Parts: sequence; C-alpha cells; structure tokens
Amino acid sequence: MTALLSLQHVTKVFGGLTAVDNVDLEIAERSITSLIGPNGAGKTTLFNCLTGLHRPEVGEILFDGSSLIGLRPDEITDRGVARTYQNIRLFGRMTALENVLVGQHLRLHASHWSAVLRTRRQQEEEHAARESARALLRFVGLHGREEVVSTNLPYGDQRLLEVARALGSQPRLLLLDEPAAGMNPSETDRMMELVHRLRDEKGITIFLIEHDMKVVMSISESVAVLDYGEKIAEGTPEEVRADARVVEAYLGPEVAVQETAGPASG
Amino acid sequence: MALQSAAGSIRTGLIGFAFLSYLILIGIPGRIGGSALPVLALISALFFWLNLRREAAHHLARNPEQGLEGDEGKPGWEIGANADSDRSSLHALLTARPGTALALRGLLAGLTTGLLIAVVSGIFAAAMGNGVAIQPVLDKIVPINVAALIGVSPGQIVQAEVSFIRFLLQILLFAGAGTLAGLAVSAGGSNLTTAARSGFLAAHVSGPTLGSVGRFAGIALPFVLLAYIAWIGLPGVTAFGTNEGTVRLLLTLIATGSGLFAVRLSRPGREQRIVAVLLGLGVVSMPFILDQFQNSVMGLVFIFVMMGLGLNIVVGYAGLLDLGYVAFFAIGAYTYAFLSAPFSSPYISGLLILMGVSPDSPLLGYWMALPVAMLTAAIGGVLLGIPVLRLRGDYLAIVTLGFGEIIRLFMLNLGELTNGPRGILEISQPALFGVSPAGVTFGLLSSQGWIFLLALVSSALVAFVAIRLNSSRLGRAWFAMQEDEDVAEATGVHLVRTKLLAFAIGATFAGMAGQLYAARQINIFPENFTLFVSIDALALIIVGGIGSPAGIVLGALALKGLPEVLRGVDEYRIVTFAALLVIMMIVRPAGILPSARRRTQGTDPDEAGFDDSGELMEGLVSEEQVAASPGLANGKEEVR
Amino acid sequence: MLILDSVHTYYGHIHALKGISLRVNEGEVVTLIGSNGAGKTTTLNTISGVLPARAGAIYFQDSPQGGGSSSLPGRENGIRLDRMPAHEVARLGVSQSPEGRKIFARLSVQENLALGAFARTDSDGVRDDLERVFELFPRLKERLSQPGGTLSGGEQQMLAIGRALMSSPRILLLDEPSMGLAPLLVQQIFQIIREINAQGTTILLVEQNAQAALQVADRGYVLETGNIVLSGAADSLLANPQVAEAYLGI
Amino acid sequence: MTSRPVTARAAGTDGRAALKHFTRAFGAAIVVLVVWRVTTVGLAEGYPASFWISQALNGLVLGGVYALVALGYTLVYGILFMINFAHGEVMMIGGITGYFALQFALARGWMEGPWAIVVIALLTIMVIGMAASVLIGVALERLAYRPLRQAPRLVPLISAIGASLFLQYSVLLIFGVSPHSYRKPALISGGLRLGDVFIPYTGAIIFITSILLMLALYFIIQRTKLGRAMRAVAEDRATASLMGVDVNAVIVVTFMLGSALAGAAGVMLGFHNTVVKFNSGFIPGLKAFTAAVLGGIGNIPGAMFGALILGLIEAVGPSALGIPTEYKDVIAFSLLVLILIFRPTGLFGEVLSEKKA
Repeated sequence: MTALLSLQHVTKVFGGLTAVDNVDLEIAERSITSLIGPNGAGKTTLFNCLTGLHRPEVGEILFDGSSLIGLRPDEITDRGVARTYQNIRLFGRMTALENVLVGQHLRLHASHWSAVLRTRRQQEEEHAARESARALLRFVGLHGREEVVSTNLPYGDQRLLEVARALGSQPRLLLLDEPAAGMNPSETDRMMELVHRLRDEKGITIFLIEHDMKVVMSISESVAVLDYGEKIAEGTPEEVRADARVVEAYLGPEVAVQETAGPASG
Repeated sequence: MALQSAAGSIRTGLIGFAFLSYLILIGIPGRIGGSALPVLALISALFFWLNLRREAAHHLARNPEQGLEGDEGKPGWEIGANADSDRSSLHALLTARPGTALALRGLLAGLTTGLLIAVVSGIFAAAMGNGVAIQPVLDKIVPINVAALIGVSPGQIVQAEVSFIRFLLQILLFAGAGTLAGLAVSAGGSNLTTAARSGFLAAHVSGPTLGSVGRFAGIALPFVLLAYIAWIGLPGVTAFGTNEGTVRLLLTLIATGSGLFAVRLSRPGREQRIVAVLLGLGVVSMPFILDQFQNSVMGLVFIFVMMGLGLNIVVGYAGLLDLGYVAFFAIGAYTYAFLSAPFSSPYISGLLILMGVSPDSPLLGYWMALPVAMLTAAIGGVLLGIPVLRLRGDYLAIVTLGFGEIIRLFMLNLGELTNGPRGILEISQPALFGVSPAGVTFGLLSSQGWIFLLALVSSALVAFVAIRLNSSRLGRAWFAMQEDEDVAEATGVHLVRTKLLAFAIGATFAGMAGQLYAARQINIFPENFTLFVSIDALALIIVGGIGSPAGIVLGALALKGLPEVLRGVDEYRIVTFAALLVIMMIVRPAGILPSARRRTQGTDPDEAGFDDSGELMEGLVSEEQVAASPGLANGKEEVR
Repeated sequence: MLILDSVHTYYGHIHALKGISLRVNEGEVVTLIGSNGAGKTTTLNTISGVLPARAGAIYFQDSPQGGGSSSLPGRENGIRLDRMPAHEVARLGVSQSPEGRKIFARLSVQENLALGAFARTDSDGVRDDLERVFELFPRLKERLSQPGGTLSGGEQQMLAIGRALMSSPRILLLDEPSMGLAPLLVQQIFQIIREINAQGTTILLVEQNAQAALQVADRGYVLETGNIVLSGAADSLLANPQVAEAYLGI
Repeated sequence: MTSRPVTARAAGTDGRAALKHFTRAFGAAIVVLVVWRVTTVGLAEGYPASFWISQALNGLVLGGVYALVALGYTLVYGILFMINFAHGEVMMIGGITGYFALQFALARGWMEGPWAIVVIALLTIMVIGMAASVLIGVALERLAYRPLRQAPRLVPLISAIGASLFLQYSVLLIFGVSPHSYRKPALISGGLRLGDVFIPYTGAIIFITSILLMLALYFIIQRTKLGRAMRAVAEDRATASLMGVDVNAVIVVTFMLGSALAGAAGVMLGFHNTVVKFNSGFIPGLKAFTAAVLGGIGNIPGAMFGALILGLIEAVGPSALGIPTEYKDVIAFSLLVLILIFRPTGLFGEVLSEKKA
C-alpha cells in the first residue's frame, strides 16, 4: 500500500513554544491510524496543520503526492481531507440535513443566478444533494433525525452528525478528533463500528486522535504517540503499549498492565 | 410574602412616579392642559397593568405549584432571611384570592405614586405662589407642567393656591388607576391575552379565512391600541383632529402590518395563499388610492424595505455587522443624481463624455441609470469588503461605520465633484414609455404614487432574489459562516468569495434603493446620508425580526412609517421612537416576526457571548422571556 | 450536610432534572455518575445557584453540631440554597470546581487562587490555606506569576481544585476533574481527591470515569436522563451488574 | 467549548497570501502618499516649530478627554462584550449637569473668590457632573442592558442606540436646543507662555486631571480586590460567581467607574469647547469609541494610548497633510480603517478581543 498522507519534518511554533516538533509520519491508504499522547502534546495542532488552519514553519505535508502547505482550508477540503472536532462544532441552528448540505458545498456547482431563477439543472442538483445528504445521515445512523436542529440532538448523535457533515465533501482522508470523547461504552461501540464501516464500505482512510485506550487498541492498525510535540513512538498497538517511553509519558503503569482498562478519561 | 409584595408595590409606585416625573419634565402636561391629570393617571394605569402582569406571570413561572396548594404543603422549615412563617390571615386571604391581592397591590402602588406627585406638585405650586424663582431653564417648563397637573393655566400661576382637596384628588386618581390595573390583570387570568382569545373564538365560529382574520385581529389589537395611544396621548390637543390624512396614513400602516400578521398566522396552504393574495392586491392598489403625502410616506417605507432586505443579507444571513450601509445608499443616489440632474462637475461631464453621453443634453433616464447605479454600489461593496475581510464582530462594525462617515464627509467637502452641502438639485423623475409623471398626475397615479409603486415592485423583486438566494447553497454557506467561520471554511466554504458576495449583493440593493430615493427627493444633500440612515436600516431589520423578509416590511412600517404619522409633534417623535426601540428589544428581542430559524436565537449561548456557561443560563433566559413578553408571545402560542 | 429534596431544573423548556433527591453527609465522598446529558453537571450547577431550581428544595447545614434548634432532625435546621444567587451560595462554603476547569486564563495563578478566597476576610486563614494548596500541588507554587491560560491541562485542573479549596469550603463540588486528562494524570488527580477528603473536606464528585470515581467514593448515585435510578454504597454499585454494563464498559 | 465561538484566527490567515499582499501594497501606497504629502505640502508651508508644538499639545488635551470616554467603552466592552453606544450621552449629561452647577456657583460669586474657593468649587462641579453621569450610567445598565444579558449581540446594540437617542432628545426637550455656554472663571482663563508656545491653563489642567484619573482607574483594576473581581467577571461570569463574586454588583460598579470618567470628561470638555448641548456627546463619543477600538477594545492601556494617538493625529494631521481642517474626521476614521486592516484587533489588541470579537 502506498502512503496517502506523508508528513516530513513538520514543525509548528507558537510564540516560542514548539507545539509540533519535527514530526515525520506516513499514513497508508485505507488504513486506520491513531494518534495518542498526553494533553497538550500537540495532537490537535497537528490536525490543524493538516487542515490548513495553521501553517507549519518547517516541513512538508504531502497528500496523494502533492503538497498541502499554503493551501486554504477549503482548498484542502477540496483535495479530499475532511475532519471533525474535539469539542463538537456543528452549525448549531441548522438542521442535521442542512449541516450535511453545507458539507457538500464544494461538490455543488450550480451558479447563484440559476438559484435565483430556479433553473431545472439547479433544482436537480439540489434534489440530488438532499438525497445524498439523507443517505449519509442514514449511513451514520441518524435516519429520521434530518429535520432536527443540531443543538437539540443528543450528544452522541451530534458526534455522528459531525462525521456525516465531513463525509459530505466526499473525503479520501478523514481526521477524527477524539470521536468517542464523552460517550458511554455503548455509544463508543457504535462509533467504533462506524469507523470500521467508513473504511470498509467507503474506502476512506482514517486518522484519529483518541484518549480512550480501549478504542485505540482495538481499532487501530497503527498508532503514533506524541509527547511535547515530538513523536516518541510509532507502530502496531501492541508495540506501542510495550514501549517504555510511552508508558512513562502517557499511560502510566496501571493501564499498561490491565490490557483493556476501564474507560479512560472522558 | 405579604411584606415582600408590599415592598414590590411600593417599588412599582416609585418607578411610576419617576416615569411620570419624566413626562412632566419633557413637557407633556403643559401640552395637554387641564386634562393632564386624568391622562397621566390613565398612562400610569397602563404602566401598573404592565408591571403587575409581568410580576404575576413571573411569580407563576417560579412557583408553578402555587395557586394550587399554596405553600401549605410544606412545613415552615426555613430559618433566617427566607422566613415565610408569618401565616397571618391576611396572607392566607391573599394567596387564596390572587385577584384581590393584585388589586390591593395596584392600590398601594397607585397610592405611592399619587402621594409623591401630590407632594412634589404641592411644593412647586407653593413655591410659585410665594414667587420663588426656580433655576433658569427649568422654570420655563416645569412650573407650567406642574400647574397643568393641578388644573391651573399658565396665566393663573401667580394665584395658584395650594388646595388640600386637589392633593387628595391627585392621590385618589392614581390610587384608582392602580386598583383598576390590578383588577384588569386579575380579570385577564394568567395569560391575559383576552384579545387573542376572542380571535381564537372567531376561528372556531367562522370559516378558515374569517378565522385567520379574527386571529390576526387578536394579535394586532394591542398594536392598534398602542398606535392609538401614541397618536391620541402624545400629540395632545394640538394634533388632535387637525389632519385627516394622518389618520388615514396610520390606518394604512396598521392595515398593511396586520395583513402581514394575518398571512403569517393563517394555516399554511390554501388559506395562507388566499390571505397573501388579498394582502398583495390591497397593497398594490394603495398607490392609486392614497394622496400625495401618504404615498410619499409609503414610498419611503418601501425604499427602506429594500434597504432592509439588502442589509439583511449582510447582517442577517452572513452575520457581518455593517454600520456603514448608508454609504451604498448614498453611492446609488449620487450616481443617479450625476446622471440625471442638470448639475455638472467637470469630472463627471468628462466621465460622461468618455462613456459616450453628451453632458448637456442630459442625461440618462431612470432605467438606463439603474444598472449603472447598481454596479457602482456593488463595486463600492467589494471595495469595502476586501479590506475588512479579516475583521470580526465589533471591529467590523466600527470600520464600516467609519467608511460610511468617510463617504459622507467626502460628499460634503468635495465641492467640485458633488456640489458639497448645496447638494444636487432637480433630479429627473422616472418615466415609463417616455412619459414622465413629474408634477402631473400619471393616469390615476400621483407622482409620489408612482414612486411608491416603483418601490413596491422593486422591493418585491429584491425580496424574491433574497429569498431564493437564501434557500440555495449560497444561503447555506452564509449561514454556516455566521455560525462558525473556521468550521465553515474547513467544510469547504470559500470565505473570501462568500463574504464579498454578501457585501456586493447587499450593496447592490442599497444602490437601487438610493437611486429611487434620489428620484423621490428630487433634491439630495449630504445630510440625507448620515449614520442615522444606517442605524434606521439596522433597527428596522432587528425590530422586524432579523432574517425574515415579512418582518423587515413590518419593521419598516413601524420605524419609518409611524414616525411620519407623529410628525405633528416632532420633538416627541424621536423620544417615543427611541423609548419604543429599547422596550421592543427587552420585550421581544427576536423581533416582531422572526424567521423560523432565528426563533431560537434568544437562548443561543454563543450569541450571548457567554461560552458554554451560557447554556447554564438558558433556563433563566427563557423564563424571563416568558415573564416579560406580553400578549403577543403567549397569544400566538395559544392560537396555534 | 447537603440535602436535595425532589429538585426540578429546566433549560428553557427542557426538563433537565426531574425530581432529584440526594444527601451528602459530613465527611463523605459522594459521587454522581451517569452518561453524558444525564444531568450531573446540571445537578451541581443547581446546588451552587448557577441554575435556578424550578421546584423542590436544597438544604445546606453549616455546622456539624447542628446549632440553633437542634431538636429537629436533618434538614429542618438547614439553610435553603435554592433561590439564593450563586455568589451567596459560594460564601456559605459550598465551593464548586466547574467542568472544563474554567481557569481565568489571563489572571496569574496567584490571582486565580486569590479569587478563590474572594469572600473571605480572615487573612491568616487564607495564608494557611494557600500553604495547604501548595502542599497538595507543589507545581502551582513554581508557576505563581504565570497567567493561568499558559498552564497545561493537568496543571489547570490542579489550579481549579486549588482555587476551590481556597474558599475553605465546607463542601467541595468537583465536576469532571479527570476530563481530558491523560491516564497518568487521572490517577494523580484521584489520589489528591482522597487526600483532600482525608483532610476533612466533604466532597460531591461528578465523574464520567465511573470506575475511578466509585473507587474513591463512599457512596454513589446513578443518574439517567434527569432521574436518580440507583444509589447505594460505592462498593455495591461497583459490584452491580447493571452499572458495570452501562458505565464501566465491562 | 471555549473555542466554539468565533475564534479569531491568528494563524488562519496563512492561506490568504494574495489578500495579504494586496493589503500590504495598499498600505504601503498610503504610507508613501502620506509621506509625500507631508514633505511636499505640510512641511513646505514653513510653519514655525512652535506652531507644531501647540498643535500637538492641543491634540494631547483632546486625546486626554477622549481617553476618559474611551475607557468607559472599553471597560463595559471588556465585561459585557457590548458597545455601550449611549456612553457619549452619559458624558453629555455630565457636561450639562456641570453647566448648571457652574451657573449656580457663578450666581453665588464663588468663581471670583479666593483661589482656594474657586478650586474647591471647580472640583465640586466636576464631582457633581460625575455623579449625574454615574446615575444615568447605572440607570442605563439596569433598564436598557441588564434585561438583555443573554440576548444575541445585536439586540443590546439596538437597545443602546435607542437609549442614546432617548437621552439626547430628552435633554433637548428638557433643556432646549440652544447651547449652554460654560464661562471660565478668571483664575483658569489665562495661559502659560513658553517662548512662542502658548499653553492655556484649561488645557494643562484637563490633561493632568485626565492622566490622574486614568492612573487611579489603572490602580483600581490592577491592584485592588475589586479590580481582580472585575477582571474575573470579564473572563467568565459564571465561574466568577462560583468564587463568591457578585457579578451584578461588579457590572454595576464597572458602569459606575466608566460613567464617572465620562462625567469628568463631559465637564472638562465643556470648559474646553465652552459650550454643551443635547448632541454634544455624540461626535466625541464616536471618536472615543474609535480610540478604544484603535487601542484594541477591552484593553485598558490600549484605550488610553489609542485616544492620545487619535487626538494628536487629529490636531496635527490636517496641517501636516495640507488639507482643510474639515477633513480631520476623515483622517480619524481613515486612520482607524487603516490600522484595523493591518492589525485586526487594534494596536494593543489581545486574546480577549480575539476570543470574543
């Protein structure tokens, strides 16, 4: 398998603090990779660099062979990278369906004039967009919730809706920032199953940040560990769990011993 | 409990006194003359009514179980400040009979007010009777007012004798007003939307169309009442009965506004369509029926509807707070003026020659000039948009405000280009098929009726475009951007393009409005384009209900139309308008006719600038809203 | 010491707490567990007065000796906390360390701690408490003049707890102290909670991490959609198969 | 959650290189234009140095007054994130009240008395003006703003605009249209002559008083318990209340402080401009707000420096650029637009405004 995403020497500095320090990383097409590490290790900052919210001072980010550096966030989304957020950031006053429709924004091309005149082509496109948005909501398990205003959705559903919105842009790489945060075990299981289906049925490459070690260990094919912005370990879940540096910096002896410890922090 | 409520009534009385003192200070009793006292008592009754009702509703919201079982269900276990233990027979009586309690509270509040008014006016009258001069400016207004309050004309001031009977009369009048208010509140029950209830009844008795009319009457009645009070109460004797045209204008405004309500409240589908068509026919026939003055007011109203619709795209849809919107209005107006008025500056004539237009045989007609004005305004919109792309919130507001002022100052000071403060005169009137209606009657249409008709058609067109755009992917992108700019961008919205489109489209509409405004005014001056135009436009979309075109029409009727009705009492016009603006925001912050989407806005934690703790406050907010919003909100829910 | 008697709370029209009754005794650690949106944080916010209780009553008993008319048992001689504004509740010695830490990011660590003691006038006591906080969290002493916002997540949590302790609370309400922390830090935080309790502070703990919470607590309540569905000693809850399935992820 | 509201992006502009280049080129062009204008026209006029110095001093005086008003905007914004649009009117009320107090003092002949009495009288006049402003400011907060705490941002803005108009036209109805003129007592009507530069006493007094008041405010905010509570409330109201801080009381105190400064400014502006009337708060209010934004709204030292800079540029600008003084408002607003284009959060803008703006 070829690497879909490849990071070389990526470094991001915030006023003297090196948030991401010379990180190299390769993510294979159709793989599921987890990024773990203590709070403030630079995980979300790395995601922000990938999606164009931050521009790394040093380094190269290649997606499918071409550089993402210097592109605007919407251009990066256009290339096929979509994401969700650690603290859910839906368009709160829009319905679930509208959220997904915004996700599809890039894939719609009817001109604004045609929207005013309601040309047949524009109508057809809108219709198709709504249909596929419904299909996406069904896919993540939000069937029947299309017209619910997103702030009124239960917490777990909001996380699912974020995934559906990200899918709207037809991504090849999906970045999930703590998808299971704040979920109870059964919701977490649902999310893990969804992640698998995304990869298996839609062929999307998954790159996720997660604190829940149970999720990380059971879902990922490879794991990368960040600490103080540096990558301190990388490998299969088993390798990482056995890594002395990881245990010291992050897991603590207890977790490493109990194989699948109880839910870690929410 | 009894003690607390007594303190509350006295507080109500004190506020009532402060309020009436204000009216005395700004000179209302002097205007009304001898009848001032009963009128003030009536006003204070209205005030007590509002206050008592709010408190009653608030009380109910806090203790839903009360009224059913009182506090009896629980033993008195509190200690300290919250001691409820004095269960006197009076207290028992009051909790058992909320109506009596309210009336008593009204009485107490009225007594407080009356006593204070009596004491103060007594002091003034006594001072005047003894020939004591009161400080400079104040001595002109206040004594006359106070004298009017106790039924003495200005000429009689010197002999004003301070009679005990008059004091007593004052106190009794206000006490009666308070009691009346208390009784009225209790009679109306907890919801107190008797008017809306009669509408509900009508809906059941008659067919659907009549029903919606009934419902709209129920909703609109408070407004009619308010307008009536504003009209009767404020202008006083001087304006009363002077101008029949004003009354008709008022009725026109109310009819249009309540028609909108009727559309909104009728059942979706056939009923709504019928009401909408009826309303449309009614409005389109107006230019042919109304006289010159009424038409000119309605024309102005609909020019501001266009402004509102344009600004709504920028503020309501895209969430960009623009306080310099007048700039585009001015650009549209001046562009048309340059193209159609005899005034010529060397720069402009040069430009016209370049464009292939002969500068001395003027001039581009209205229709030829329209695209030019729109394009110029749109370019202005983009030129403003580019530098402010990175700014957010209040920074954006102040920069746009600065931009608007800069444009105005340029118009004022660039004499060679714009004729400075002398303005541009004799702007030609729009013609149709080569016939210009200026001055003469154009068929059935007066010249102002023609402008009104044009404004009507243009605003319909603008509303159509705005609504269509808003329901397209562009509208979704705008709204997403308003909700969370970063996420919108990461979701694929091209921020620069989307923002600039909002600015440009908004500016284009303002340009259209500006051109029609110039045609309406015939002569324009820089002072037509002050910051207040921007504020008016912003206020009308917010008062009407941001994001909702119907609300914008309603807002324009209320904010641009009603003040014209009050023109007879110019000084009071702005004060009333300003006070209403504040009250409106407190009572109904989402506007009169909010769009469905924004109805949740009042409780949106982000909007409140409160982070997530805003969520915590949510309960508080809606509770207060329930308590504070009078008839309208409750009534609406009830009839639905 | 703290009694909730069928408390109802609303967010707008949403009925968030549907008659919560619970009791915290002097010297205990009591935990509230439940999934997201069950009403745990709402319960704490209702106690501390940030949210108003629409119905029901909250009693707080200031002194363990039950001064005043001590002939009456339990809640009768308590103070009603509902209908009291948040700042007055705080002044009674009910101190909350809110969810998400809520450090004053632009105020220094020292100022954050000083704010914790805002309502206090006994400067000697404040000084002693400051020493106590530094003993518990030596890291904070090193960063005294640093703005709170520049601390790491774990340090911020320490500061939040330290700040709550500075009011010399009778009862400490901890809201999700382990949220968003790495496993290693979570263990530390729970260690400290034990220590604080051992020093004599009553604790009401809200946690997502049910296992860890039940391990430190004496008793626990399980919340589900605004109702208490289960309560009992922490050990018995840990052993309860329903709890295990729903919240412990076993 | 904190990052959920629109977070201004410090680094998010990265992807917009083209736009950045455009604005930079635009800014450079303006700077070149200004420099060219100043060297070829302004300096070529050959005004003496004393002219520039007295212009600058004049600017500082004006800036001092703006600063006092700007602080009110910034304080309120810092805590409530709302533009108190009626703040200019709060200042005007101070000025009007000061006028009546002055009339009273003049009528009693206190202004011709020994200097100690004049000074005491002047101070009393200022305190009375401040008291009136405080009264109005607190009333505003209670009636027009407090009910709207949780409403969307635009709503209190409209309410504030309504309140502003209401105050203006109430004053018009009560006190009439005509301006009321301040008569300076003889003691302070003279001036100091240093070479060619003339410094009027009033100017000097106004500047020094402004600086003293600002220092007092800074001390309150940074060094006292109250100030700490204010800063805590500014950051997070709910959490501050958990610390035992009475949030409503703190907000009222904030309005009181801001209004007191505005009242002082109103009285001093009355002496400076010699007249007050119903709308004399509007333009200075707008300028002060501009100054607050210039310095980064919510930032207290920022407001002070922003105001001084604005005052200076407004005083010196027209002569330096060789254009009529009618354009001084254009200069003020253009400066604002320019600075915000290049520093979107103002000269001293910081996280606070980024977080909330």
